[in-house]
Amino acid sequence: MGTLRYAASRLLQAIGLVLAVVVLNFVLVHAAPGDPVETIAGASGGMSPELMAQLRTQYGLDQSLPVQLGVYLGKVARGDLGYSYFFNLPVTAMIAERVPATLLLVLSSVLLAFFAGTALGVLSSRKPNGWLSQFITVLSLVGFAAPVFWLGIMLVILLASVFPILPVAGMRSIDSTGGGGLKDMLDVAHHLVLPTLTLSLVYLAQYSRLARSSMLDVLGSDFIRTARAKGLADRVVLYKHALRNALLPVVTVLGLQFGNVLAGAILVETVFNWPGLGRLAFESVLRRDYPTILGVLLFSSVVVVVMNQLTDLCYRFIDPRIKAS
Amino acid sequence: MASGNDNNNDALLRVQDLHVEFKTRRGQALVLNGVDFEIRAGETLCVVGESGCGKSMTALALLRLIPSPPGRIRNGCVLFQGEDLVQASDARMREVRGNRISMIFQEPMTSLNPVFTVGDQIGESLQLHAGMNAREARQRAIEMLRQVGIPAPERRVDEYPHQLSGGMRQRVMIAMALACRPDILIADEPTTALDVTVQAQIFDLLRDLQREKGTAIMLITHDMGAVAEMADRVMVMYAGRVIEQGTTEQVLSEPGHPYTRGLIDCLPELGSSAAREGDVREDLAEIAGVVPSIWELGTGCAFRERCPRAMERCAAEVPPMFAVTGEVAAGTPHGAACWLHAETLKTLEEREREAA
Amino acid sequence: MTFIGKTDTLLSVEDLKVHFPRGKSGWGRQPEVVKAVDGVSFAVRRGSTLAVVGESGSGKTTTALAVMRLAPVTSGRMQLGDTDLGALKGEALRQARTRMQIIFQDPFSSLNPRERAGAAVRAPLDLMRVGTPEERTRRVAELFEAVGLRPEQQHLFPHQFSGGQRQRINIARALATNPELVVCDEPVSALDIAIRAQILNLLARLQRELGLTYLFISHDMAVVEHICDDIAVMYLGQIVERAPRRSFFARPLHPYSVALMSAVPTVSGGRRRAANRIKLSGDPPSPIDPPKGCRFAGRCPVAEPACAAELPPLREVAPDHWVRCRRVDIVDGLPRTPLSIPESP
Amino acid sequence: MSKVITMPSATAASSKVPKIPKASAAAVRVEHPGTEAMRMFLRNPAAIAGMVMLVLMLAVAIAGPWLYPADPFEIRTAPLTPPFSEDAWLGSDYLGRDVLTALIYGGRATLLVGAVAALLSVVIGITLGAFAGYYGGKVDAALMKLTEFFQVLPALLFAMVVVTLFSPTLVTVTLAIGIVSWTGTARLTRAEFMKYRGLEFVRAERAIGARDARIIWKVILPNALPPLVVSATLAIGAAILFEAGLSFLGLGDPNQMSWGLMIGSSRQYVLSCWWAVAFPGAAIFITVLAVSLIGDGLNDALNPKLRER
Amino acid sequence: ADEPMRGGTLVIGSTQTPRHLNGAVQSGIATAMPSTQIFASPLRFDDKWNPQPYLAESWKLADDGKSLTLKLRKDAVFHDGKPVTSADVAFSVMAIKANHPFTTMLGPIEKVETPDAQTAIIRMSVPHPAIVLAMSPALCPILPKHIYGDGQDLKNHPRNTTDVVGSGPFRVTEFKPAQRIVLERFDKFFLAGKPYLDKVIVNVTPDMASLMLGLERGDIQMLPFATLPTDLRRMATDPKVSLTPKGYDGIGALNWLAFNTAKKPLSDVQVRKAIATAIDKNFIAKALMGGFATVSDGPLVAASPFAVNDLVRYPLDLKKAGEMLDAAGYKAGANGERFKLTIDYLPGADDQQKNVAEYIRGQLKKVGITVEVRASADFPAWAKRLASHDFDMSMDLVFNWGDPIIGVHRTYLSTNIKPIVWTNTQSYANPKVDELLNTAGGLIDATQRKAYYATFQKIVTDDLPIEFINQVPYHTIASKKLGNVPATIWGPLSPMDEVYFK
Ligand SMILES: Nc1ncnc2c1ncn2[C@@H]1O[C@H](COP(=O)(O)OP(=O)(O)OP(=O)(O)O)[C@@H](O)[C@H]1O
Ligand SMILES: Nc1ncnc2c1ncn2[C@@H]1O[C@H](COP(=O)(O)OP(=O)(O)OP(=O)(O)O)[C@@H](O)[C@H]1O
Ligand SMILES: [Mg+2]
Ligand SMILES: [Mg+2]
Ligand code: NI
Repeated sequence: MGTLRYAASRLLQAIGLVLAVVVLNFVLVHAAPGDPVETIAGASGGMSPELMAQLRTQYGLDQSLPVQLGVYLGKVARGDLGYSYFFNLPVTAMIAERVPATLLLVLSSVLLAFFAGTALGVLSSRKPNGWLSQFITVLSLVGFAAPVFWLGIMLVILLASVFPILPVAGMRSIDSTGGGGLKDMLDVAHHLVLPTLTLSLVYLAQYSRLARSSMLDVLGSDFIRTARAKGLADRVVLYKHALRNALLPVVTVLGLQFGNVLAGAILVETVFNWPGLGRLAFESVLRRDYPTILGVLLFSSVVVVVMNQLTDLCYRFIDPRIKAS
Repeated sequence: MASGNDNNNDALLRVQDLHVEFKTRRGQALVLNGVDFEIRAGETLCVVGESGCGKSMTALALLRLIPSPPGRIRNGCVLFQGEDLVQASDARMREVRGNRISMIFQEPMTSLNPVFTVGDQIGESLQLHAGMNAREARQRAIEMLRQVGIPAPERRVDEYPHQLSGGMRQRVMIAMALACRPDILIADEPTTALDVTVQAQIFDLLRDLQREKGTAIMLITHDMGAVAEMADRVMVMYAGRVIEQGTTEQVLSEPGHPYTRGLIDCLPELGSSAAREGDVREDLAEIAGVVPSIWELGTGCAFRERCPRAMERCAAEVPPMFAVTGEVAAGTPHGAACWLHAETLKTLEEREREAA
Repeated sequence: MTFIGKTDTLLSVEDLKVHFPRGKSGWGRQPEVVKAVDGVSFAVRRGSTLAVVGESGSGKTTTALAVMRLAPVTSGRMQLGDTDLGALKGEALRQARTRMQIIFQDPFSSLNPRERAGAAVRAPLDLMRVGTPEERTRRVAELFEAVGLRPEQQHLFPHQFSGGQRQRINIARALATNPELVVCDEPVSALDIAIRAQILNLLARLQRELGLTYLFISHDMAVVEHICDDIAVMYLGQIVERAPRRSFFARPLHPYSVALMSAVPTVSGGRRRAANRIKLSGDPPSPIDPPKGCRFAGRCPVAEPACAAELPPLREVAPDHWVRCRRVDIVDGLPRTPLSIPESP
Repeated sequence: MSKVITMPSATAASSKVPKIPKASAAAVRVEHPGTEAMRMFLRNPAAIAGMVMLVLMLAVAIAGPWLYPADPFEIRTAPLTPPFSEDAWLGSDYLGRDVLTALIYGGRATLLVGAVAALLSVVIGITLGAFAGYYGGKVDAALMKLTEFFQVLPALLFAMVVVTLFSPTLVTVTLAIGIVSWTGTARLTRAEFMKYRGLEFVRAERAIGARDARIIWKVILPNALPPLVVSATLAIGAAILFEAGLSFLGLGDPNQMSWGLMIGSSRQYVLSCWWAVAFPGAAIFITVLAVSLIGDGLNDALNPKLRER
Repeated sequence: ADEPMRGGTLVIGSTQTPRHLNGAVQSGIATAMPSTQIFASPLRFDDKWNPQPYLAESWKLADDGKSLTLKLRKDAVFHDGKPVTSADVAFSVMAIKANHPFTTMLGPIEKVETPDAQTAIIRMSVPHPAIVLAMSPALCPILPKHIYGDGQDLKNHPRNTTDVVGSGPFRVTEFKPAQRIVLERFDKFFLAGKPYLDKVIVNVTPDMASLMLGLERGDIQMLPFATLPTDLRRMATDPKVSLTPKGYDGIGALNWLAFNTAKKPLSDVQVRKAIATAIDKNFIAKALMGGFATVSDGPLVAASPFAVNDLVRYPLDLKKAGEMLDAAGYKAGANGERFKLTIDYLPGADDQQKNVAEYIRGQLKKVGITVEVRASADFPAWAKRLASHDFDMSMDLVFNWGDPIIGVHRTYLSTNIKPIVWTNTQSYANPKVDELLNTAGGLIDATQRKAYYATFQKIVTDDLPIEFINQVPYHTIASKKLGNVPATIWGPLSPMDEVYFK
């Protein structure tokens, strides 16, 4: 028994979950009114019915839905997400190209939110009525209430027109050749500042609040009293005994919310023209590029599932009680 | 280091006129209202009383662990070997905690940190107070676990609290509390959450350890049986005050306060059926009513509403501690805070016979 | 041994088993089963009190809940009067609830914090449509009086009562439909000593006056001795000893019962008693994977190798005195315990 | 209703009534927890501020069209009139539509979608969560799989797909938001129900013969409500933001003026008319802020732990 | 003026996302802009509709109009070094005929003869006057036969996106779909010394605002196809950039309101006329489009050689519109409403389409017609409605594409009523118009043709299957540092070999 078996069973469940997501989306996308071939025809400026029929055959759209689904699942199992109707490129390649940008944005935002948020929350829990606490309250209200895209636009206006110090669009300067040297990295980092700040604000607010209340909760528990009774210094009690316990809810939310962060990325990428998955998703939705939509949905679900598993792992690392069950 | 089990009268710890208040939305609540007592080296002092009477607060106040902001020690002093802990610096207080005076709590389930191994948690105090390194601390932790009767301590030392049963956790708590050989061990209802068979084990353990190390124990409980079994001296609390204290023998067999009397009488006693005729079941004696809330105390004796022998005077003035055996001073062998004694001090022996 | 059919028997339970599946089963793994109650039989005479004692986790509450049909019964037969409790379903079961009621341990969590005391006591009447609304109102007032509460207190919420008062409300609610059987699951363990006596007296009086039958669960031997007529001692999901009160308290037979009795601290016993106590080592084994033989064998001071090999049956060693221990002998027609409290009276 | 149970007489029982305790807590009149919570809430200035803001917003949205009948799509002034000018207080957008009018009318759609979608998500969430938490076992496992499924599904993306595929109208947008955002409430409800399911007063209800429906809706739900109310309040805020996000991406109902739509359609012109984006954004911000202030206040008021302080 | 200088990187901003880079199988400006840089064509045009040599040194349209002979230059090579020959031309022309959506463009071609490596003779079944214009860069990219002739489906040929090889002034070094296309100078380009630029980057972004920002900051130097009046107004005052409407004659983009003439009440021409009378095109052009757009009254853009001024016009007169509706039998009901209509619009071009649709809704309300603006979430949704003729009115944006045969006939021929967008989805049928168009399509003589088209224009504006609204105000915004900003009839859809940095 034990960890291996547990991991295997979790993996199977995760696969099942992703499979369900794929099937639902596939059915939904194909059951919806509207025909991808018409899109292609439209994008090419019109097309004869014969050509359209030919395209349908080519994309397998003339077959029954279950057959199409079967074919699709078969391909997915082989790591093939099909070809984009619009670009006629392998969806896998297109996603792969966009992933680094999105991961960069999302991870930097999440990490910033997590570390800064937790730190703020913990610090403020020492003085539950101090100014830091008040600040966090305000921050969390603003973070929750301001639409992320609006915040982004306002930042763009501010920084584009009023204080033009930070780039407001794209991931690299237009004439940059990429490449990955130090200069390129600095360039990307420079472009990353605004989107990351925007995207992380919501979560920063949330985590700091959560960390604070969870910290206060833990600080009121019996084992903290025990630690104090041992004569430990406040610092040790706070950072050694309380923090690890207080992190649990924060980590849980982190895992659960990863999907939301991805969604937020769609908006932020749109505002800041960040060449990531979110924009790809948005654009494929507008173009009814079904294979790409399905691919992105599949990919995001996989990411969320993986994140959840990682959270689970973290959880087991932080909380020994979990191993038992 | 305490000098052992000799019955010397020097107080190791003396508490004088301790007042603890809590700030609540309804105003200041005085949960300890002038508590005086002492703990002598090597003895076991039992504190009994109904729920909410301030037993835990008294214990926490000794270590200055009263949850604050809402609570604070308003006045009074806690003299530990002559040093007033109420005035001591935070750093000094940390030296005392877990080292000279340590404490174990009622809930073994929640009083251990779930994310550290028991070895770590025991070793922590050792590293802190005895200056041991991690390896030494671990060795010592294993030894402590063995001493408190945990089987296979080498294995258990690396386990987490949730892997242990309630009884074992309480033993771990005891091991942790005793690791630095404190002078005083405060045990706040250490067995309430445990089965009687396990409680018996814990009590045995405490007694054995006390015998070996001469640690003074302040045991909080509301089980009179436990008092009879464990205590050298007893202190009865009611609504934030000490209402009676004396040796176990004195308090249990000749209680000086009607409340103490009531507490003893309303206990169903084991072995009663042997004395009982047929199937006739006699009602137990009752103490009517409930403990008044802090807000309804008013003046006078807090017990007067429930007291079968209340007098006019009880409502007017708070009774001082009368020396049931004659002397009136702190640390008397047997004292009770009841006006009855003011009237009848001379005929005390008669009254006791009546009551019995 | 069968209790079914005995005329004065109100409740009889035979070979009751309650097994809880635990946790998620992995792929192709047998789900773990908590054998909370594993073959329990007893009977309660009409108008009497059967006390069930035992260590924490030994299955007392589960037994009580099973009898109340509030826990899933894995197997076994339960009969209330001439009704087969185990076979009841749906509406019939609901109706049968008028005949049996339960009082829980924790007076703080056993009342709905959002329901006024009066409404709580009235709820069973409303649910079972007993009498007319006016009659119900009157009945609630009577019940309040009977348990020693003032009628105007009907309008208060639970948090406005003390623990003892809440337990009185619980009792009033339990008595509302005039049940034959009242299951009391540690009704006084959460109460202060001073209040405990009040409630025990109340329960005794109600039994006397209304002819109630109690299944009384406790782990306080002194309380049990005070209140019960018969006693059953449970250990790890099984009854290890069952006897009339006098017989048991005069001479407990099972080593666990003896150890239990010796562990109870008493005011009169004091240190002397403590010094002579039988020391048990270790903790009870897990109900997930109970030992094959006598479940107490691992901690029993007088266990023999054979004890662990085979589960001893519950046998009648004296009239109505049943014990599940190989080592109890019968000498001169009297049972003799292998273990006794080494105390000279 | 089967057999009629006769009223037992309690007279026998009352023969020896013990002394009724006098010094009871009942003597101290403590109000109903609801009243107490209400008082707490009313004493919280932030919550009151939120309440005032929300009521104002609602009043404008409801009464606005009466007081100020106009077509928000109508071109009224020169395009890009800056704010604080005479014929357009808050300026006009790139078409010359009055921002203030759009703001007034847009609030209706935004608030309506927010409220209905939140209601939908809360109803779905509470129902599923309640069943999962109350029944446990297989029901729970199945429902939790479903919840997990919807949690894994990227909500915004999924809603985008749904809205595009089935044409963006207020109804589809509302449904889409409701469908993707119930999981949090469901989990919370489930946790609460699991907590209460094990409590003795729930067992007691079963013991006195209450049916499941009564226990779920009349006994547990009212008790579990405080955190759910808080989460429902927040759900309104979240739904408003969600709607705004969809509209911003151009996937809102184009025939229905909404704040998100204003931002989305004016976004291209933001460098020429910041006001057409800033004001609706601020309106969303204030509304959601109001809602979350109320949520915060409710949280403080309904949380017994905080109430003690 | 200045002598053109070599060097520099031109960044072009674009909101249009090309699917791939092969203009032979894909119409539309998104593909055409990069495609014309990559692929050379037989001919190119100046800003007066005059053909100019490009791959072909000379050309000759036979008098019967049934064959076009192209003489290719000898020194032209593809980016992979292989020479451009008549076989490539023949292959490309037939490939375009087979795959390009403009079926009328090369429809009459029967075959292409290649007597030698430099000569290609295009033979047609009927006289085809549009054939010369069809040799334009945007319409006739010459593909390397050795690459595309491998039998694979051209529409989905892998080389349409990766390693694209043509013979134009620039070659592809990077193609990131929906992000950017990087083109580098082709050193062996057949026009000596050209192109001047080292590099052209097409920066694709759906977000106009960020392109504008880039332009203001100088990150982007050229922004073709700009229409937003707000942007144009801002840029018009920016000293660093110049703004020109030139370069869009060939495309001939019209913004119009199409009626579904098969559906009541729009089948009644009086109703259509009444609606036209209720619409103020001047307001649209002046206010909605900031004065950057010009009003359009007929099916041909004003710049077209065949455009005439003698058209039926419908000046704004709300009262008259009401009377016309009364006369047509649509009296106002109790609430002032006569009937209800829907209006669709092409998504993604709000300034031309949605805004006008909303304006029309407002105007028609004034004459008692309640209009519901039906939004389509995306192009397919709209295309489906139009293709299935499930609409009352729709805004539409249609290009003339130079010759009427290519871009105009399709909208009016009754034979072209098809379930496809950008055909005669109005279901307009007038035998006279069919005849006029078919005849004009076979005439080589431009003057004769123009006469036929003149009659056609008059009839169509009288039958009013479509209410023409405005010419799309395409502008090229370019940095003042840029020389030779494309201004030919094909503007940005022609090779930028002459563009340079001052
Ligand atoms: N945080 C607090 N705020 C206000 N009053 C408090 C607080 N904590 C404790 N009290 C009050 O202090 C009094 C004494 O509490 P204490 O815990 O010492 O009682 P106890 O004798 O230990 O009771 P128990 O037997 O239940 O443990 C009680 O009346 C309680 O209501
Ligand atoms: N719903 C359940 N699911 C799984 N296990 C359960 C459940 N209810 C009880 N158990 C297990 O069954 C065993 C018996 O529990 P039960 O509550 O009956 O004991 P008890 O004798 O009443 O203990 P206590 O004295 O602590 O009240 C315990 O090990 C408990 O963990
Ligand atoms: Mg306490
Ligand atoms: Mg129990
Ligand atoms: Ni045995």
